Amino acid sequence: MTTTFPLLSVLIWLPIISAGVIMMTGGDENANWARWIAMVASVIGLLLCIPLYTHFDVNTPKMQFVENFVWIKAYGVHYGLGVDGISMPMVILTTITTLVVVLASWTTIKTKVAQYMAAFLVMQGMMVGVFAATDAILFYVFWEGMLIPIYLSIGIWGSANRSYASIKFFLFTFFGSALMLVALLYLRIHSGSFAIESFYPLKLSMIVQIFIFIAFLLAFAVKVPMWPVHTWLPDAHTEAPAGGSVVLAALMLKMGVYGFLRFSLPIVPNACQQLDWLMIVLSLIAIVYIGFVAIAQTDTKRLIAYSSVAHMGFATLGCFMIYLIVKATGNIADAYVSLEGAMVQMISHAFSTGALFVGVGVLYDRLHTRNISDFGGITKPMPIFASFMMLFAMSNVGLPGTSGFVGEFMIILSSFQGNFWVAVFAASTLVIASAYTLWMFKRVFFGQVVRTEIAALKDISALDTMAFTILAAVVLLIGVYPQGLLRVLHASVGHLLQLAHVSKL
Amino acid sequence: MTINMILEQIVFYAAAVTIVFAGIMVIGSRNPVRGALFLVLAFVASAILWILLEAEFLALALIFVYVGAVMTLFLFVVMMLDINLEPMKTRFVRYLPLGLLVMALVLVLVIFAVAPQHFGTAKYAVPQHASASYSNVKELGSVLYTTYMYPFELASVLLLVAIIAAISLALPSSRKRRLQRPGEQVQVKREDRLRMVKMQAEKKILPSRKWLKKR
Amino acid sequence: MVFFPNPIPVPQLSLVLPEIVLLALTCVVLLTDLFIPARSKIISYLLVQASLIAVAVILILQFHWPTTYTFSDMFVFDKIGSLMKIFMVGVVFFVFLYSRGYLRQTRLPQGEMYVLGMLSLLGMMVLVSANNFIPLYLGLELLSLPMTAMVAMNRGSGIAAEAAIKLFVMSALASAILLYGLSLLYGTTKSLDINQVAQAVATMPNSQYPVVILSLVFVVIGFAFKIGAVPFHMWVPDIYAGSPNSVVLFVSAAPKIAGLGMAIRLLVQALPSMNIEWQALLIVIAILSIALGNLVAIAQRSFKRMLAYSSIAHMGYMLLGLLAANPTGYGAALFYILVYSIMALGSFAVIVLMSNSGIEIENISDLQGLNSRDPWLAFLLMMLLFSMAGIPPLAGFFAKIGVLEALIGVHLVWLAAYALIFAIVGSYYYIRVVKVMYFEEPKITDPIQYSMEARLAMSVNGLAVLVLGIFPGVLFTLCQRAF
Amino acid sequence: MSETIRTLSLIMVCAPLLGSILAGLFSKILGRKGSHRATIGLMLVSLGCAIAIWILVIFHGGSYVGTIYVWGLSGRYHFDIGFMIDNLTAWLMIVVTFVSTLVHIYSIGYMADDDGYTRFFCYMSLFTFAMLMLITANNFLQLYFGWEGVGLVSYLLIGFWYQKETAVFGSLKAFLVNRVGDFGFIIGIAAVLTYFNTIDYQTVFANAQRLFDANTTISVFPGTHWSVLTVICITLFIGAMGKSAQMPLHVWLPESMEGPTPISALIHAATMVTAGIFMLARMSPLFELSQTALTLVLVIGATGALFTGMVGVVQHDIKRVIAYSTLSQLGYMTAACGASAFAAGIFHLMTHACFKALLFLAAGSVITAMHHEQDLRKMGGLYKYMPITYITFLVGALALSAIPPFAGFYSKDAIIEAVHNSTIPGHTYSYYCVLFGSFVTALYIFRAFFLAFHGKERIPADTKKHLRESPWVMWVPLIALAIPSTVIGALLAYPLLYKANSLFGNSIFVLPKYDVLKGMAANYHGWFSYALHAFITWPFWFAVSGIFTAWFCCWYMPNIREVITRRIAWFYYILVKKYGFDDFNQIVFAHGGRRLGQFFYYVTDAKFIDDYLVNGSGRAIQWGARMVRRIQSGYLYHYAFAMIIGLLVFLGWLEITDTHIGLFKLLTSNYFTVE
Amino acid sequence: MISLSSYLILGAVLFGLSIAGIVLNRRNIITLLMCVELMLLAVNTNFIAFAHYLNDIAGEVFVFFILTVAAAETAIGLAIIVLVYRNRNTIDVAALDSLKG
Repeated sequence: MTTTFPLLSVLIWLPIISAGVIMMTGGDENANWARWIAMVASVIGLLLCIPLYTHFDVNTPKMQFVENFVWIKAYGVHYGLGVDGISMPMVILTTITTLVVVLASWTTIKTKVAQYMAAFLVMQGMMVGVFAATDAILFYVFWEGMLIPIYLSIGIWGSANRSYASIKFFLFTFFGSALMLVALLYLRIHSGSFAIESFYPLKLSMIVQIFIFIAFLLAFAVKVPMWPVHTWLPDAHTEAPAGGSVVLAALMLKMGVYGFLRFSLPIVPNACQQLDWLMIVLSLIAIVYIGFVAIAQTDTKRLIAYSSVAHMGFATLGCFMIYLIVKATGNIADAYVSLEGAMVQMISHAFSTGALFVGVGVLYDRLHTRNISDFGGITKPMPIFASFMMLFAMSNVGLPGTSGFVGEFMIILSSFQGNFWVAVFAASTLVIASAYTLWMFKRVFFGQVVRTEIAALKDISALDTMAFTILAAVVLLIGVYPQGLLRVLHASVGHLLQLAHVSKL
Repeated sequence: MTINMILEQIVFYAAAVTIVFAGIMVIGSRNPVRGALFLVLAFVASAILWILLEAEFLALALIFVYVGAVMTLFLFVVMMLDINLEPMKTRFVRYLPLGLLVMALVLVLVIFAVAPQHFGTAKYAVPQHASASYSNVKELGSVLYTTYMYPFELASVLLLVAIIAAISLALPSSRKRRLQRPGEQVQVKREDRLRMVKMQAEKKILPSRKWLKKR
Repeated sequence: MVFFPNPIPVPQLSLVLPEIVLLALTCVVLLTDLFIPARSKIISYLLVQASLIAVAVILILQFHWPTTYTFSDMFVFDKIGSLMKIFMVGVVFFVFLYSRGYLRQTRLPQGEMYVLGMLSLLGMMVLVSANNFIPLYLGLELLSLPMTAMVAMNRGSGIAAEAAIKLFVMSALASAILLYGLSLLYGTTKSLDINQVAQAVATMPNSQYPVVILSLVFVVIGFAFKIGAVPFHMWVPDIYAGSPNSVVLFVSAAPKIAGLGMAIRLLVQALPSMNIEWQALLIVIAILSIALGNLVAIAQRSFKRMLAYSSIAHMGYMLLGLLAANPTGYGAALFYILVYSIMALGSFAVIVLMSNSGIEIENISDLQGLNSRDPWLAFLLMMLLFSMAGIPPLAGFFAKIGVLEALIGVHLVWLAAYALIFAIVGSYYYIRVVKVMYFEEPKITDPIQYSMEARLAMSVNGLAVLVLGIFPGVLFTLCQRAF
Repeated sequence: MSETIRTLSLIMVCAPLLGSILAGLFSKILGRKGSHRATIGLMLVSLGCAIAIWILVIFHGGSYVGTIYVWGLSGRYHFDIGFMIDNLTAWLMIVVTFVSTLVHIYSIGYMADDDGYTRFFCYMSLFTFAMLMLITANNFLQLYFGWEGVGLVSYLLIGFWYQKETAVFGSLKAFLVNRVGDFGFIIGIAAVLTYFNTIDYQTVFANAQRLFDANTTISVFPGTHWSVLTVICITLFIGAMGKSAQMPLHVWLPESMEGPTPISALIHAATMVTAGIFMLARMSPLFELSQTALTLVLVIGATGALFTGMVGVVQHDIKRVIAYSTLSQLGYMTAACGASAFAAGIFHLMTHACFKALLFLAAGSVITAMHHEQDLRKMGGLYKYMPITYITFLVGALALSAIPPFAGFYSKDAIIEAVHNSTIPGHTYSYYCVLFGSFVTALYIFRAFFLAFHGKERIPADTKKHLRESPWVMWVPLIALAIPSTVIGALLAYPLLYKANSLFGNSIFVLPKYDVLKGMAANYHGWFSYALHAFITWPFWFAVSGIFTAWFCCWYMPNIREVITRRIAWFYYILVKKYGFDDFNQIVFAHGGRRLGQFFYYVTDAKFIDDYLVNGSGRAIQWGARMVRRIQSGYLYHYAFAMIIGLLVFLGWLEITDTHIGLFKLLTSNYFTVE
Repeated sequence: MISLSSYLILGAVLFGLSIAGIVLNRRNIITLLMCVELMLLAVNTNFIAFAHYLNDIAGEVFVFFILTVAAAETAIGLAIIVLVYRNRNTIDVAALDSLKG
């Protein structure tokens, strides 16, 4: 439905304007002002998502809450916003995550607080922009513009090796998206408009489709990240401050998969079909190979970072299994499970991994180390914290009842329809993911308390508890009743599947 | 072919050969003073050619402006600066093949374009000689202040620039100015730029850090 | 008695009013400056700025006038020229504004600098509105000779003198090459008037083709040298590194606009029918410029040198628009160069302002911890650098979009991809500077001192890339409509 | 009626969950007492509901199949949470709630001075919830939910004492091994979804025959054509192997004994580990259609029954002995399922739940009394101090050894006989395994019994001072379990196994050609004659000889053990090493996996991709930059030269190439036009 | 009859010579400047020849301006050379390499 109230615009610009206001609070002597403004802004953002969800019409794949103005006439660029079933959950996800980040950084960030909060609010606005943009250039503007605040957040508030990590992150993602711009411009030349939907009916020859596919692939694969362009992620996640890691894991990575759904599948369906084996193989490598890599980690953040890669492998697998499934069963309706599984997997991963990063941030803030071997027996002094972490670890492992299960379950089930071995490799995550997650959990949280610092730890503060409770509630809610999420997806996923199976040759 | 034509050809070729020779000498002479003098020769020979081309005013201007002023300036500067010529000797010969190659290439490529097939008499007939009443100066003058008024004004501004620039550059520098001295800059030592200050290290070490160090 | 055999119409002086005003006021400045004691140089400064404002106002008021030729068709008044002139005047205004403190501190001769700068500006203005090879050449020389003098103006500096002599010799060489090309063009087309040349070339018999090709190459080189594109770029880094900061500020921005103006006059307007040929040449030049500029900039420690190489790369990007050889492309190139002039101006301004305290800031490491010393300045410089790197939503991004779209419009997709891949390489050195400013702690913690108006100007300058990034439409449309 | 059952089931399932939440989140408010009261109260509610449902289902023929809520809809598939309450479920939930309730009560005493008291009750209730979800499931999703849920709680409870390294290790191992099983299980579910297009039991079972008739095959490896049903059954059975600790996925169960003893009783003896057996019975309509799968089940089960039991003989930890016994008994149950005697398997499950829980709780009682000493070598002669424990343990041991008329006899004998009568390939081997197994069973349990309660007292002096019978909260459950351990065999053998229309109703499907129990029913003439009949059967005498051997070696002539051990040292060594499974797993999987991970990380990822490719390209660019930088030599003539080179190249290029078809065209041609 | 191309070839030769001179000259800057003058001479000759053969005064006018500019240029160039010499005490081209890289 269309409302006259520019809800999406408000969701984009409110945080950005708040960021400006925060910057005006000045130095760290007014840090609490900055914190409170950030908090208020993010809570308002979250509240604004309620009408977004309730007024969302689940029966139509059309864009809703549409806003469309000419932005730059000379370029033919529109300020076009709108959400469908695929992007709406992502918008909500963004606002929740920002609130969590604000809560989690309340005490851990002590220097340049205003700049920090501002950076994250700008990120929020831009991220919503990415998910809500219906114009390719607007999308790209947000997509790339986000690099600036996140680059700064890693670089300024990161840990020892932050410069390297931030530059690596920046170059990697910039590298990926450069060619996408060429593809978008190319499409625009032929469709005459930058509206993403105008690219859908475009007829493109196979070779052109493959080129565009590769351009998109680079952009999105880097963000997802897919093997072998994933190596920025462990560094960036590890060095970023807790909030940065959360935003990276919870949101940035999703943009990649979102890109596949919004661009690759509907714009170049034939190339996707042609190259789906590549995507599947890369996804499986992410799941299995990266899983093993995660086992070998000695750094908690790095381990979770690698686990992110593995989990996102599921999301990409879900996106690209659809062709095999339809080929095997001959029924497009069968592919829903896979694609919706991918969506659920993305959202679930955001919460569980985000929460784990917040958790590691809590520990890092107190013990100034991330090495697994420096921990041990954390449960004893911090039982509440440990319980939360156990929940999120279990979601990471994909335990039924938590959100992590839903996506994996759906994707494994549907990938069997496509190919037996794909399902087998995908299902191997059951063992591998639990191996690395729980082994780390064991070494960090269980065992004897050997260090006096650990024995002296206090359990998490009320603010942290609040942040964790929000995350835990969502994790459980999605795990127990995913239909609440799935129902908003159906129409859009169905539409997407139609588009992805229309030959454009 | 009239005698005039023959004469013209003799003059042309003589002047051309002179110019080329002078040019070679300009490049090749070790002493810039000699180079400058050969350049004067080239200018004079060119002036002859220009007269052949009925550009008397410009030919004279070339002599007056170049030979009279510019080259004098050159010589003046050359002599004012005490140039040590010794270390420069060997390089010329070493790079001669390269120079010749470049020159040959340029010549081939350019002459290919300006060859008679494009600019021969077939395409560009030799114009009739101007009548005796023809005045190059008058001709030039009549357009210079009318059609070409705009560039003429610009040229005057250019000369103004030259005056300002030359004066302000050549003016001896005043004492108080802060200067860059590259020699000193190059020889700067790290002690000059960075002062190491001994400070007492922070005493309070976080317990966890200590623990980490122990490992 | 008829002294003038062919009486010519009186030129429309109103069209040339900006140039006339500028020249007149320059002379006034020149004269007054002589009699002003060193302490009161602010008078000449104010005079200079006032005259620039006057010129700008005239230009803006004239902007909507139709395209007109005057001075026996030697001067053309059109939108391209007006737009460029407005920007050039504006840029020079800012240059003087930033430089004042620096000039005072370094005791460079202020009056001469202003006068030479204004004369150079005059040269640029002449260059971009030339419709005949003669004013074009004169404008070019008028642009570069004062610039050369300015580079050398730090009379006690051997480095500056070295830079000046390099610039001088190279630009003399380039001028000579250009002139040689023009002479051949003149020979084949029998005219020096740009429109007539265009007509002649279009109707030229095939047999003359090699000659035009030859002259084309010479002309392209002359122009490529002016904007500093590879392989005619060699002077650029040395001049940037060797000149006083305020001169770099001058050299880096406005003359590039004039360079594009020259290209438009010479290639687009004089040789439109040779577009396939100059397109090919420009492709090669652009490829080389983008690669070399971006690559070598990485290896630089000096901020000035780095920006010099970055300017080489940016000229490559600008050429991408030009070589599309259609109005969209020209408009995009124009937009690119205008945006670039703002970005270059701002980035150099930062080091000029930082040098106010008397120490010549030139290395990247001198920017260490700028965020702690002056967050606002750091923020502005960051915006400028990200804009140069082409990150949205800053102006540099839309500039790139414009040229790339033009490029893809003529099916040069591979070139667009190539350009973007090197943009990634290039982004490295920009973000490295951001890293130095933001992620490192300063060695010197003194706040940076500079005047209020410089701060204001800097803010305007830095925010301009943001505003132009969010609303590039107006300027872009102006650029497109100019063609 | 079905509505009533639905409501009751909901209450039954949710009550423990509520208890768990109360004990978990509000323990600070409730306190220790409040927590256990809440959980036990709610467990009693649950038990009551279970009994009510049982009555409704068994005696009034009620049943309920339906959806509680839609978990997810996707495409043409729907995933629900729902109940399928039939006879099988009814029996199982009685067992689960009954044992759970008793263990809850018992824990009040056992865990009395533990820090994690409320946490313990929280976990136990949570476990009960998950287990009930598992058995009430009407579709594979919920089955999997319960399946993993019990796995989680098992993990949490094994690692309950999280500061104990072995406990934490055991929990991790348990979880991982279970996950290996789940890996197969989820593949099985995926196969079900793929070939039945639904994961609802009813539809799946209804269509199984059709699928069998259609002879649908799947090509797992290129060129092979395996029956889909076989693939489904085997993959599902892999899940059961993990959960029910069948060889070779049994390795986690002994380690799980690191958890508190009530847990061992509840989870690792009575209920969770039998989930696999339940699943086999539940899936009987599928398994019956695949002989290959049945053979596998039979052979794996029988092998486990014998060989894991033998390891129990050499254990010194009283709990480990019982743990290996559990492995062995699970083998029996599995073998029963493999022999298509699903009813016998479930029956044994029920009797086993009683007597094994009894044994564990009794052992727990001993352990508490001994101040958490579990080593049999430090016990002896305990019968004097703990009479109730002694007697109940004896009852349990007799039931386990299948001595008539104890419960175990009826179930186990039926299994051995069923395997004997089976016609499935592999039944002969299996028969000898289970038969000899009965000797081993009696041997190890009575070995433990004699070592603990009889013979010389080897108890440390300070322990001895405090040695006395456990409090009532502990022995009441013992007695409450001892009674069914004694009687339910006699009571239920006929109605469950041999009656023409058994109390399992239609919930278990057996093809007539495999129906071994039907043949055995002819020989069953009441519980007493069946018990008497035992005296002329092999299994009985094997068991008796087992008891005798145990008595001889452990009480009568304890020293002979040393001699025997020395004589068959190699065999003893194999048994002590548990056939090398643990070492193999440790080296190959744990170590190997870590090594592989390290290789992938340090070599492929960090070195190759990151260092060579990523940073390498960065370095290459920097190197290139430095190289190109040299062109800028600083010499004016080089600059001029560069310019002239440019001039020459451009000139040459343009003049030499035919400009209208040459390089320009190549550069500017339309590669990317839209066709 | 002297054809136009004869003049042009002479111009070309001069042009080539001066280019060679610039490449070859690794000595003082003065010679470099002289080479540039030579080059301008070539250009001027071209223009005048064209003007003559085309019978168009414009070429000659251009030459007029080129001469003017060249004079101004030389003045500034020499001033800079003086400056270089003052600061570096040499006008050796090979010594002017403190700016590079």
